[in-house]
Amino acid sequence: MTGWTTSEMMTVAASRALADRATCFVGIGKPSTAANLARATHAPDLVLVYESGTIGAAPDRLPLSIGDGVLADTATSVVSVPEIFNYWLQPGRIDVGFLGAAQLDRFANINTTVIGPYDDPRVRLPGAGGAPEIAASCGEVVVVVSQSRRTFVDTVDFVTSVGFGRGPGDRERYGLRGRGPTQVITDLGVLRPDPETCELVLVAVHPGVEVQQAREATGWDLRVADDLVVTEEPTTRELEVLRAIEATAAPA
Amino acid sequence: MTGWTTSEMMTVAASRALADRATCFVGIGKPSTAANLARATHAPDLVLVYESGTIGAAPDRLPLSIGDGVLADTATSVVSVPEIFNYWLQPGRIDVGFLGAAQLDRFANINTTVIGPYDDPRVRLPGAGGAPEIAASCGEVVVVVSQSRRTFVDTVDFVTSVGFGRGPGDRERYGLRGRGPTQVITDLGVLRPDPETCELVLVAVHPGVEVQQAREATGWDLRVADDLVVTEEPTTRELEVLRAIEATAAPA
Amino acid sequence: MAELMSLPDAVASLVHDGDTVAVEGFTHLIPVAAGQEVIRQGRRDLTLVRMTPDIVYDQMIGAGCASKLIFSWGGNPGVGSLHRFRDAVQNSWPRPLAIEEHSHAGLANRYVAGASGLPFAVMRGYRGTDLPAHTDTIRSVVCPFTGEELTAVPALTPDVAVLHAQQADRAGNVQLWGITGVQKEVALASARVLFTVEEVVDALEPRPGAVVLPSWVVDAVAEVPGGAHPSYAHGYSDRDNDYYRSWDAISRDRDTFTAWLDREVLGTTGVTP
Amino acid sequence: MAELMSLPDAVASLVHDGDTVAVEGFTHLIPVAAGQEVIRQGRRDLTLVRMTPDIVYDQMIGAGCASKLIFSWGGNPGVGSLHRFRDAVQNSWPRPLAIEEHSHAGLANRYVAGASGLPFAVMRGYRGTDLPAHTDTIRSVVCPFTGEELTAVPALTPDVAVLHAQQADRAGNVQLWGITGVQKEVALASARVLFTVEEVVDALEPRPGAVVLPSWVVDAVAEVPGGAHPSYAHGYSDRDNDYYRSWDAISRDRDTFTAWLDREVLGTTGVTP
Repeated sequence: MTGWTTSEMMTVAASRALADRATCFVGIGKPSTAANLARATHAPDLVLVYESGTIGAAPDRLPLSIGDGVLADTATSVVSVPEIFNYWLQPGRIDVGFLGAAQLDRFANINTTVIGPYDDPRVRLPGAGGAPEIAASCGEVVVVVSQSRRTFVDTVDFVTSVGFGRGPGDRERYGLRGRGPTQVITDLGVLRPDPETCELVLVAVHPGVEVQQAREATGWDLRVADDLVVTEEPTTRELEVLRAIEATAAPA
Repeated sequence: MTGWTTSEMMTVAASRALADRATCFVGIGKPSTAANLARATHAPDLVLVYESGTIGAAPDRLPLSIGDGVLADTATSVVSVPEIFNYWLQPGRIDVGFLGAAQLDRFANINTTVIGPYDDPRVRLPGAGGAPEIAASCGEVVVVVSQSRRTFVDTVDFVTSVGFGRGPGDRERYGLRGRGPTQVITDLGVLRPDPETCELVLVAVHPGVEVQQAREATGWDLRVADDLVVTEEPTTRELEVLRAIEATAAPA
Repeated sequence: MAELMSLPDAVASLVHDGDTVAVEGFTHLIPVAAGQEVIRQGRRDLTLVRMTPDIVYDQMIGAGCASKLIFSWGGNPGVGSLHRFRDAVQNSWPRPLAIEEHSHAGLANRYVAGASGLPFAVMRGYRGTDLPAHTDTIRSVVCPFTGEELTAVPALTPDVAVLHAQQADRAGNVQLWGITGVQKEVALASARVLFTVEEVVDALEPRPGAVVLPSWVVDAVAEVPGGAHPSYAHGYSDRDNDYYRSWDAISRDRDTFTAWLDREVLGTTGVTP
Repeated sequence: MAELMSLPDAVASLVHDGDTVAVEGFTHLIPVAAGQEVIRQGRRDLTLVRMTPDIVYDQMIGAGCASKLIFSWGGNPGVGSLHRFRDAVQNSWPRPLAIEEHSHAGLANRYVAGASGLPFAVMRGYRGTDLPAHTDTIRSVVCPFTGEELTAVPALTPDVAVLHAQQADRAGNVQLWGITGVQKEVALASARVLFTVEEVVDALEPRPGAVVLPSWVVDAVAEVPGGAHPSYAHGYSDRDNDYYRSWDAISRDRDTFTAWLDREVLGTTGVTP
């Protein structure tokens, strides 16, 4: 099917990263849209966990905030914020964490804190939120972020959430028990960490995207997998469901 | 009024130790009877907290266990057992802790663990339960126990819950933030710690009790206050209410 | 995802010789039927963990299932002693029973640490008592900010939690209410989780004060109406205080206990007709 | 025991210049009306604590109430930046704002330690990030049993908690439900507790998922219907997402913000006729 946007392609690709029956710690925005798309298509028993304390939320419309009332109304269980972090995230019960990024580096470290020096920031960003512990404790992390030289930098200005630190062995050294980022899904394609070096490698481009575009949108010398594939384009059903979901979030 | 038992006198005296509006951490048995008597007489706004997690329970009959359903049905709030200890008892929010004892010594240390050596006990008792932290963290502790040489010993075989340790300064040394035992109420009278030495001193005898009886029922050389008083005997109302309360606990 | 199965199948698949087993329930919702099924299946060398060893552990200890007990209060609530527990500790009958003794606050915090994926918990407790001298799972830790010395207890992570609740739905989500005790912490601290429930329902209706554990943190659910007797299930049954009183006589003597065990546990299937 | 009083009286009696104030509510039940009353009363040099500084703190910071902010995520949820917060951090307007930055897990655990009467909390977090280099309230602690190194954060014990709930009864017992966030921990960690509520009722009817705080841990209750707007009160109002969007334009520019402040806050009594 044709007639889809790169943003839609990114969301669809992200939703495909979620297996059925998995438990997923969901941030608001694209991750939430992708998770709800997955639940409405190939993963009906996907368990959505939001940091507001809602476990097994099954919203019938797209939540507009992490603490949207629809999450509490439809959840299997609603717990306090300390409990969601201490009893549910910290022990490694959650399979997949979905994160965004303002800056991302070649080792998939994430910055959502500041652009420029911390004490004299060029841009002050919102900060950590739940991300550092999601990145540390989920079984794996999927990063969803638009690709550009501004975002994909050689070294992040501030490590808010650890991907692979400075390379192999760092996660173990820090005692981080999750496997870390396994996929970075962008509007251009998909990157995965090299099992040897932990450096992000382009493993897929979305239909119509040239490798050169991805290289130009990356602030380091981007490696490309020998077996680079082209992402399967969104199916009619995926697009219909996605658009229906997004319509529910339209401004009142 | 006449015609009351020493056990009733003890319970009435214990109930009088509870001020209205106080918060009271209640154990089952005599403490619970006394606390409910206080609530039914001079302290209608006494807040009863049970270690089962019930805060502000207002049972209409005597609970038969620490986890009696009537406590949950009538409580302002029911919380988990970890929460009752960590959020409610530990910070020192509870004014009065009510404790019993199998052995009690001159410094009001309590043993509910073993009689004889720990590794080869003559009698294995139930153990600590909530007592060590009640004794440590409540604003003050009231001990309710029948007085005999078997129970009132010079030194307890095992310190399950700290009264004043080996004397002045020990509570501070151990970082115990409550004031410790302020009264020991028995079937013979009332003992209070000497402000200087922390040793228990007989300050009151119940009507009809001779000081000599109290001395004979004590395993150390019991000091008697110069201004020893005689406990005011139970009023008709106290006895009527107490008997009505105890009737509700009669075996089915 | 929790599987709905019979109690014998659930115990057979989740409880093994040598396991550390937490049969919990704070006065309320004590899984006595499940404990008796463990006896019936002849499990041995169990390390039993429970804040308030109560009739259920008196029975399991007397039946010889346990080699160690981790606990904080071992009595027959409102009645007196647990005679089988005392006989095991004082006379090693039917076999020696090692004990590891804590306070309620300490044991509750050990479950909290286990549920939280932490190796230990910090608390104010035990200081000045004789417990640390006899229990090596009580140590101290210094606050890195104030320098204050506090008490540390290690996480408890049982091999299997055995718990009772009022309801489960057909997907295996479990709901319990009333006095909820340490049930959530024990379930989340344990490697495997077995729930007996009063009733399996089509849908769990939300209740004030309820704890709901999602199916994906539970392994097995067995429908056992009355499975908490002589303790109770809030909204389903009352505590059988006469039974607790009568247990004193049954358990006081080894022969009467053994006769009771043969007649009431080993001689039955546990499945009420 | 909580006293029922007007919002101006409650703020005047409980919130003082220089206080550490936690105005909490995780997306839900944010006490915006109370925050605006603090602005109206001209409080200064406050250390503001909040996991998610949101419009309420953008307003208080822009109005010059704060000299320090302790937080874990400072944005306009679903919209973008908090412009007054950014202007204060980047340009010290209207005055310099010191910041102490944590993660959600870290700040939540700091409240837990405060509520528990402990000087610190233990957690897994921050390791490998740049946060410890800039936040000196993040340290490490070693497990006395395993030797494992973990993260420690100090207790947060605000001078006053400012919170919103759906209901209080006339005795001052407070009930909130829906997403309960860190409300209980903040109330129990703070020296003084101010609640605004949607409604004062004769009796609190038990609700699924509700948190009930007894009157004796609350100082003041003020009935302020709609007091959480533009956030929401589950069962009473919906989140005003348009307001959050419109805040972006109002707050982006100092003059439009100042005009808004004069017109909507300083120029009103806050008491809706």
